[in-house]
Amino acid sequence: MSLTTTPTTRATAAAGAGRTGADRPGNGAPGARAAKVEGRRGRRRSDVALTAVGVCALVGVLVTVWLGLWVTPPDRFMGNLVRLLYIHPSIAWVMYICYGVAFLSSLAYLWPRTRSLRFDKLAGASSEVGVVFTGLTLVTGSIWGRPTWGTWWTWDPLLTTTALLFVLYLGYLAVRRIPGEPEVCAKRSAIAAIVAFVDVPICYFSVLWWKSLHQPPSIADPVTGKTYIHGSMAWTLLLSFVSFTLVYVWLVARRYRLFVLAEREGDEGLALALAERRAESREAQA
Amino acid sequence: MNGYVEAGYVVGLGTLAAYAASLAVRERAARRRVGAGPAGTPFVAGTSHARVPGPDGAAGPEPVTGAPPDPASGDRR
Amino acid sequence: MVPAVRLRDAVSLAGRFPLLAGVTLDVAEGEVVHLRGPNGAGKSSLLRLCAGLAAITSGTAVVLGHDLRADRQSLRREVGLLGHASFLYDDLSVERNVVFAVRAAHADVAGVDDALDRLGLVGRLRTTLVGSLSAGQRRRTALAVVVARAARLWLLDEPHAGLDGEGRTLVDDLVRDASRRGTTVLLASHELDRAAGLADRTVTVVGGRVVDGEQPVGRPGPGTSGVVGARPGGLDTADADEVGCDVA
Amino acid sequence: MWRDALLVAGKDLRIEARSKVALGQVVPFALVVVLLFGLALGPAVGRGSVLSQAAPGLFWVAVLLAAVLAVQRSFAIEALDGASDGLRLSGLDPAGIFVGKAAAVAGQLLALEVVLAGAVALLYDRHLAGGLLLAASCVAATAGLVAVGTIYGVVSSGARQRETLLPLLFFPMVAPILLAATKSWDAALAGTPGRGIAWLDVLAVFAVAYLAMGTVAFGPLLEDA
Repeated sequence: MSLTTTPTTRATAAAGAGRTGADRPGNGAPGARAAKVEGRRGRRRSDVALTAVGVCALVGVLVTVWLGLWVTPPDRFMGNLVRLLYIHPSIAWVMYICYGVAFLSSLAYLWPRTRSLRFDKLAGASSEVGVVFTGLTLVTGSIWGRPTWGTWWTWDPLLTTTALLFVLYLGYLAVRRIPGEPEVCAKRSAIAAIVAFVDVPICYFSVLWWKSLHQPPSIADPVTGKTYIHGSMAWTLLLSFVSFTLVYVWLVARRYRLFVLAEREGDEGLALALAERRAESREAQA
Repeated sequence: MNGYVEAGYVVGLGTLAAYAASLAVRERAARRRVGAGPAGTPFVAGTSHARVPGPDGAAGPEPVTGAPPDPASGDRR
Repeated sequence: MVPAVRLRDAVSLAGRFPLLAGVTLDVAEGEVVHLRGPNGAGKSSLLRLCAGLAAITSGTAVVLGHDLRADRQSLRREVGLLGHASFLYDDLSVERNVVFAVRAAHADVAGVDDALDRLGLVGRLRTTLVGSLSAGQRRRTALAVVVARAARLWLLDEPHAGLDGEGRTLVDDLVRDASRRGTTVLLASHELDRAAGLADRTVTVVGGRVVDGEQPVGRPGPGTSGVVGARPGGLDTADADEVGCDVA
Repeated sequence: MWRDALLVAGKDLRIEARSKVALGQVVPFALVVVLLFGLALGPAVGRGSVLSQAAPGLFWVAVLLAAVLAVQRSFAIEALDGASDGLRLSGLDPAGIFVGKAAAVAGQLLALEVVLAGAVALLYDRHLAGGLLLAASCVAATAGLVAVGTIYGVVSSGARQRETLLPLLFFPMVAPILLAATKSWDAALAGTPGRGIAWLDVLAVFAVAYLAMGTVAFGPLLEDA
């Protein structure tokens, strides 16, 4: 019935746990040095790649800002407010990537064949970045909504669901902080991520019905603004999507590295504690 | 323009910049802590999993009933 | 023959602290083993590992034929753990507590009465809420659970603690009876003389490892299969299996 | 699994019968909440007043608040005197534990809903029409609530700050339940039960999804706690 009672699942899980250490450089006793050197070189290469992504992201965002604020013309209907639409949809888009990645990597962690703490770290990094982007989606949307709709907030299905997403994933981040052994925490968080993710469509459709059953949607969806866009505006929007996606990649990679460092710190602590404990017993034996 | 647009850009990009900066700060602090540990402790005794060295740095676990996962064959994923 | 407990370099962690730092231990079926060692040596953790509660991080552990790396759950019905905490519900009566534990283990409820009698939990005490019991009575109730569950492996953590003179003798008798029926007993205790008198063998645990007495008496070295250690009045394991599930 | 579920539910309900925490604390708490809403939105009563209009929503908010307490209590039982290990040590099927604990909480919540519905009808002056739809949505909503509550109950039982973590996890998750149950009650009370059926479906889908998820996920979560 449950995952635990199926021996095969557990067996593979154990085997999986046995290999989780392998994603760190220098794991395993023999040839540790060689692996370490190789790992260091690998890290340098990934450092370069990361810096490149960072630079691209920064340049992309700056160009987007330049195009968005100064080059593109004001919109026929929205006037200057259209300029907010060069950042708001792309931030919302990144938010979806964040949660999508977090969900998929949680699944990958739970799937015995792909079980690896890498996926747990990826899920953690992606969801934390996701919470930041969700907050920004809400804030930028609200700032756009105030002059457009005349209100900071409306109980639009998309907005309501986004707000719920924000608190749902704050809860998920809290679950991630429950102390415990890495594998235990990873499994718990992965389950929590999936439980939360399933709630999102249910939320969305409930709120959609809630609205439609009561009043016809009186306000246009913020995204409909795109229909009127052409020329330089379209290019700016496209650039914005690309560069914010790069920002996402860069942020997640940095956050991921932070997880790796924390893990390494924990490992060093454990190695010390283990050595101390063994010294204790060796003394007693002697 | 009209204040709203500027506010949106400042809040949006400012928050991202602040978040990126906080990541950088945390990473530096974490590196310092890790570096402060025993110099370059390889994670041999690392969390364990694969092979915790025996009492005298010798033999790992000896196979008992049902072969334990062989650390050597553990794929480097 | 598969030994009741077979640990090889078993490491068990609590967060990032190694409770067990590589335990190697063999316990033959029907053996009574006394675990000794200073506070924080890992005796309780060793018992928790054998009960399938603590996870094993590296090494191997096979208890009652269950590989703990693969499955810790199915083992739990077959062991009785007397821990520092009593695992009892304060708002249930003594009898209800024992009945629940026995039902949960899919054991026969018929043994409950005898177990309660044996531990001196008679008359009004049976219907008393565990929350209003004294520490000693609570301990006795927890012991009654272990007895009534008809476990194949008893893991007793300081079983004498908090009991009166009569209770201590009772514990000794219970352990002897159980061992006569072929139950394997691991017993962590600071009462060295008392425990040594009960046990076939004393194992010393220090720093999360077994430093002395890994092998059953009369067995040469690790990995060698042999017969149950010589013990006065020891039953053949085949017999033990048949009798082992009944409570006097 | 069903046998174990029955055992666990019986144990939990027996403990409740002895300790009377739900009866003596959770139900009074929910009544206090209903009174507080009256103070905040009153004092006008009668048809068309804010209280009467909002009665379904206020009822379900009170139920949600009480549900968190009930779930917390359900896991506090297990944490007493190291008994959380006891649950694992017992050898019970985790799916059975999930169903049993959820059923016990559901039983208590349903009883609470009956009392609370009476209080709302009385204090907010709202006639309880469409009894069948009311009852059906109560059952479906409660099933969803306890499913999510029990999943997150065991998740947060591993945390030291479980009292604060559980509400944070629980309330956003059950937002659809609040919405659907309120709308369904709205429809029933307004005498148009036809509109409530769709909401009943939402409640049922939610309940089925999370009961299924809990049965599968409870084992791994319990092991890790």
